Amino acid sequence: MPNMNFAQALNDAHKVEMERDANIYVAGEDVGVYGGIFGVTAGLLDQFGDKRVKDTPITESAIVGTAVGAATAGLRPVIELMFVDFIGVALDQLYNQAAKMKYMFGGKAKIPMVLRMTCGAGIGAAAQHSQCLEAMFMHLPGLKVVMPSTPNDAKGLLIEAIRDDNPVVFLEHKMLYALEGEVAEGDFTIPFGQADIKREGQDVTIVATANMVHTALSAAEKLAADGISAEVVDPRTLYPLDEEGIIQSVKKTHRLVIVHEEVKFAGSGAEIAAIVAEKAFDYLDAPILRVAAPFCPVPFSQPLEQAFIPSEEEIIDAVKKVME
Amino acid sequence: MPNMNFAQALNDAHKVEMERDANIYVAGEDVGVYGGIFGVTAGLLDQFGDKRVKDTPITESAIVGTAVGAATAGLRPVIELMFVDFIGVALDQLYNQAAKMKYMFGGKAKIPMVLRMTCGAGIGAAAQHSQCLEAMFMHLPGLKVVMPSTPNDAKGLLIEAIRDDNPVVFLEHKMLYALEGEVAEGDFTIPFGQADIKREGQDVTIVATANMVHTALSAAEKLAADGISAEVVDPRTLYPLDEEGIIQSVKKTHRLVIVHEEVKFAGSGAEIAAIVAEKAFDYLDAPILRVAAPFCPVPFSQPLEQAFIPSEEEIIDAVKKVME
Amino acid sequence: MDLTNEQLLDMYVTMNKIRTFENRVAELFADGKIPGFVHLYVGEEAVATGVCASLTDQDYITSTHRGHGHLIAKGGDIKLMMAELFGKKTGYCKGKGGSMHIADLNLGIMGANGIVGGGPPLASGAALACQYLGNDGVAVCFFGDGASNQGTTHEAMNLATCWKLPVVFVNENNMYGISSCTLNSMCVPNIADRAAAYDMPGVVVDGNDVIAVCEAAAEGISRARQGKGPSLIECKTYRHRGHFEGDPCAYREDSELEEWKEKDPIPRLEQKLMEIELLTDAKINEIKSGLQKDMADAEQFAEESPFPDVSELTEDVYT
Amino acid sequence: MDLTNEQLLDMYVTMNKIRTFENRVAELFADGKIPGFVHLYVGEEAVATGVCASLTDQDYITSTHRGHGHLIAKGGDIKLMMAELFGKKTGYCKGKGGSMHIADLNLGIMGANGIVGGGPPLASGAALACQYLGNDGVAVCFFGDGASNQGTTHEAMNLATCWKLPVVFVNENNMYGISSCTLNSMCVPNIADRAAAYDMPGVVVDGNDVIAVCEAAAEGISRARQGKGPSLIECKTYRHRGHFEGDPCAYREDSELEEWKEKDPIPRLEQKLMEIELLTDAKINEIKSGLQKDMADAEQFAEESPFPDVSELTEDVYT
Ligand SMILES: Cc1ncc(C[n+]2csc(CCOP(=O)(O)OP(=O)(O)O)c2C)c(N)n1
Ligand SMILES: Cc1ncc(C[n+]2csc(CCOP(=O)(O)OP(=O)(O)O)c2C)c(N)n1
Ligand SMILES: [Mg+2]
Ligand SMILES: [Mg+2]
Repeated sequence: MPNMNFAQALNDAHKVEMERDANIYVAGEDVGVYGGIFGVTAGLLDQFGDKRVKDTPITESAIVGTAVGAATAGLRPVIELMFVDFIGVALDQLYNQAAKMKYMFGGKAKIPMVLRMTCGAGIGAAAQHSQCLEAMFMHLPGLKVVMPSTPNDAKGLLIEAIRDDNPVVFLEHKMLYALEGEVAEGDFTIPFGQADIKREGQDVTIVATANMVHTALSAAEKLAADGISAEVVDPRTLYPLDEEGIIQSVKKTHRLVIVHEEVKFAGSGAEIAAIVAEKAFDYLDAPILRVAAPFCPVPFSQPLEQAFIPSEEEIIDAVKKVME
Repeated sequence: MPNMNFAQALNDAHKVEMERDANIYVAGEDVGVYGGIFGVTAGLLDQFGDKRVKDTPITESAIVGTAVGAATAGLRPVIELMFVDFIGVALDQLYNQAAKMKYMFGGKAKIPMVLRMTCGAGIGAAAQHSQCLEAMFMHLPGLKVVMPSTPNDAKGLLIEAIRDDNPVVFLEHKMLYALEGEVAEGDFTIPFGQADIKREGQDVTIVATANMVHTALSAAEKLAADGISAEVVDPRTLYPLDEEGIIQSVKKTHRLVIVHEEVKFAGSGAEIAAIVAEKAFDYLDAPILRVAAPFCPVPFSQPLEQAFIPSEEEIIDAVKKVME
Repeated sequence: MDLTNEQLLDMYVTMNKIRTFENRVAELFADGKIPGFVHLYVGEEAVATGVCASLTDQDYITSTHRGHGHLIAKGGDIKLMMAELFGKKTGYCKGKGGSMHIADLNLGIMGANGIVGGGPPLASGAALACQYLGNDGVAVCFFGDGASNQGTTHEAMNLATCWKLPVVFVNENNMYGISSCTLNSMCVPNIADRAAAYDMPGVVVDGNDVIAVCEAAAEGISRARQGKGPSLIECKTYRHRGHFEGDPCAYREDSELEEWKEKDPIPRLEQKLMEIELLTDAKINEIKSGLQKDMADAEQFAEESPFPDVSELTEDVYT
Repeated sequence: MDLTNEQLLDMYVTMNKIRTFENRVAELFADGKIPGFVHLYVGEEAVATGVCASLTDQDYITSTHRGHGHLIAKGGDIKLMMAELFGKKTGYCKGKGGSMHIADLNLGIMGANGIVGGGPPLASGAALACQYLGNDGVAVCFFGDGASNQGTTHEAMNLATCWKLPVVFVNENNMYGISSCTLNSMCVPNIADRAAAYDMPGVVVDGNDVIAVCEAAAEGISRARQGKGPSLIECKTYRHRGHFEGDPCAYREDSELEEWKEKDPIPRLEQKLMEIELLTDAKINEIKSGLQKDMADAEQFAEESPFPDVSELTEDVYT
């Protein structure tokens, strides 16, 4: 398997799919000549031309809404919205139109579209360019929500997303773009709703998403040195969520720590905690802890931003607490 | 205390505050001549004139954004956005501007504004006019989120909201507008972050919001007949959330059922469950159950809509399950 | 533009069909048979009828909350519509959508829409699909005077010109967005004047003159079909009924309504067709009683159809 | 409009101050002293300078992601700005905002903004407050060519005309929104042409001629102050640097940049002021070395200031 970084893996997924299906088009601000602000769509314009790779004006409601209309009328749009933070100017077209049309129309519509957005803190981009908002999307019936953590997952899940006949929100943590890893060649998919056990363990389950998977993995290394065996579970898709996979792990370890970069309050981890508190309550030997961002916007200043992002130490502390 | 309905109580709150403070203005679609689609702003235009009661074009981003700008520059806008479902066309001005400005500016801004919106199913208004979206607002640092269940709470909380120097999202369940009740006269406030025990009980805590408070109360009546004593706790504000109040109740009853009309998955109840699963874990004698809407848009057809809304029976079933 | 006798008669029948449907819906709403929000098209029939006369089933429309007229003009089946308004399983959306969400993708009807300004981006998207697939289709976006102030409308129009999309934006200027009069919600006399902001043609037509609407629309549609890009047609019209059923209409004068009733598009066409002897009293009676019968059938179908089963609640969310 | 010698010199100094600041920021960014996204105003100095010349501290501005020039022209303190760019506790926002979120409400600076099109509704709101409070203030909204396609801009302009708000919309048309050229993102030659969609005056000025900008802005601002409502001024200009620092600018020709450098607003004013003997080589040197010194002070202040303490992370979210 070739080695590539997360951005290249996503780029590869676009190419594989666009070569396969002529009805896929890519659109967004600066996806063409610029190749995407983070380089994900680099080279697509040259390879596929401007009919299929469309630079847009700065007009997110129209970009998303046009994709919804085009998808309903037979195309398969793959849209880059740049920063997830910008969803506020385009949310209606996503949640009241794309997500609900099929249902409102009694099942008669098919809206195959992917909305790619970058999320997360770490580059000093401040409050309006650093959010994680996955909980918001999870709560909206009609959407699927994908959040990969490795180059290989990114590629397999993006191809799956493009082939899905429902609107898919695809969240790419910006600190992952440069992450290298082995990536399966050519055409392959990873099914939605299958959590991946990124590390096996016996004593505690750590459910982590996106960039936090890696922080959790290094915390798990350190914990191993202290004799604590942590299992790191990456849901990969937040809707559909692999409830069964998470519950199985908790039934084995009897302890749960949830880690995400989103603000803790009403974040994605709340749902995971609530599911486990309902369905695996009798297996739990300790309170469920969440390690997540504090309740504030993302600060600019580097020491503050670093303090905002959940750390290895916080995960280790939480695990030790549930092990008491 | 005079008797009035929920809409009248809100109307009264507007009047009390507008008489007190000349810098309060009311704006929104059809708030003036029409008096608000649900009658909440009736009579305000006549009493206060069109400088202070402003009908707007259909242009929600500008309505909200103008309020943010005006609040920052010294006014106290009270905005009616009609249906909470419309937030999708105006979210950016709420969450990236109003909610974050104070923080981004290092504490130097004050944005005293109230954004009133109606929510909830029950009148056949279908998928784009019936949502409950409180979890979305809870997750956004910088906002306060209010959700009253009685006329008196509505009035006291709205006055508190108008006097608050932060942006407040004020959610009014449309099935409550006609609900009658005693309402304190004149000027009074209910502090944010204080849950109200709407019914005392010993065996199980039911945390419920908005319209569901009443469904929970009638379920509690029926349960009493079966010898089960349910305590019904109404958080009234979802941010700040009275964690302590909820935890105290659970420490007494050892059982928790959460009820809301929002979709269950990643809804407001998930956060409440997660808090209790962390902070009152050792007091819990049973899994935490949530009674909430299923994972679909709100359907139009009356039998489906009624099935969508959590019912007394579902609450009774959940309580009986945790009592087993 | 020379309209054939058949086309003229078709338009007459369509307008009457819409009127009959809407009047009956008003009664059924008052009787409590139809729940929710119902926004009627009475008085505005010439717009949908005149525009859709130049569309085929390959073409798309996006509609609004006030959608019944658009649906009927585009060929929608009143039985399925009525069943949907009743919330029945046999309705267009299996009862899940109701008045504000009826769609028929086989007829290119991309749905009524409960969000003001929700349609324009969708119409541009449908037009993009037509352009991309090279199938000669066009999209028509119906939107209100109120909707023209929404940001989405601006964005969709700008994108449509940038990409030269085959879309026609048809503004139904009935002077009000609920209680908000255009005199207070915009400072330009004509919404068509806004076309210049995108360098697309913008024309104003008498929206109560179905022939004028038809001619203007035919030009915009043929322009779009020829790959010449979008255009904007503003149809000045008026709604006879309240914003929704139950609206007391305190915000407008009775005299204004009376003036507009004088300009009712249906008698206007009727008179014209009687003058050229395409219509006679007998023919009119025949048409109207035919429509009454169809309406009764639709109502009976709706009435007798079952409600959806509660087990269907969570179906149709995903494919 | 007769500008006094003092005013002309002030504008010359302000433009140089912005240029000096931006050039130094570019270096500091390259050196890794300033993190995040940094969008520089080099080449566009005449716009902010010419506009703000007619504003007082009572007046408001809303800025953009490319905000340093607006802040400096409106009287912002470069020490506090530089400290903010460094993420220091002594910065304008205690380090919490960074380049894209600097504000100084005492000077009426309602903040840079990371959201394209975020500012126009805020500016209308500030103008509403001025109108409501009857305090004679006005608001100026700076926005880019790219932002003019955003729905929020359309909505804010429409509302501003409906309510006759004292606001001036100043478009900085630098021909690009990141890589997207106006030739592809809109079909009208001038953004000012869009003013007609709201029935407000719209004018085009040479954005690299600070005197022309100043005259046009003074007219719009005085119009607003007199209660005559909003207007739109389009300033044609160009950014010399990339969209943000680090942008390779592959989307534009070097020759285009060279052409625009010929029209650099600073030498243009300089030459004019030398012709009328307001400036001499000696005076220019004095001004520039003064600015260099101020800049060095600002940098030193930023450099020596402490970072915020981690305990401050969750402060300032609520009052
Ligand atoms: C985004 C949004 N804002 C507000 C509403 C409430 N609303 C429904 S219809 C309507 C008036 C629409 O006016 P117009 O576009 O002129 O259409 P008309 O009703 O006159 O046909 C309003 C404000 C809505 N449905 N969606
Ligand atoms: C809503 C939103 N969309 C996209 C972006 C990303 N973005 C930042 S600046 C920019 C270009 C803005 O162009 P213009 O308005 O012309 O201003 P300029 O950069 O030329 O000064 C874009 C697309 C953003 N910050 N916000
Ligand atoms: Mg209208
Ligand atoms: Mg630009």
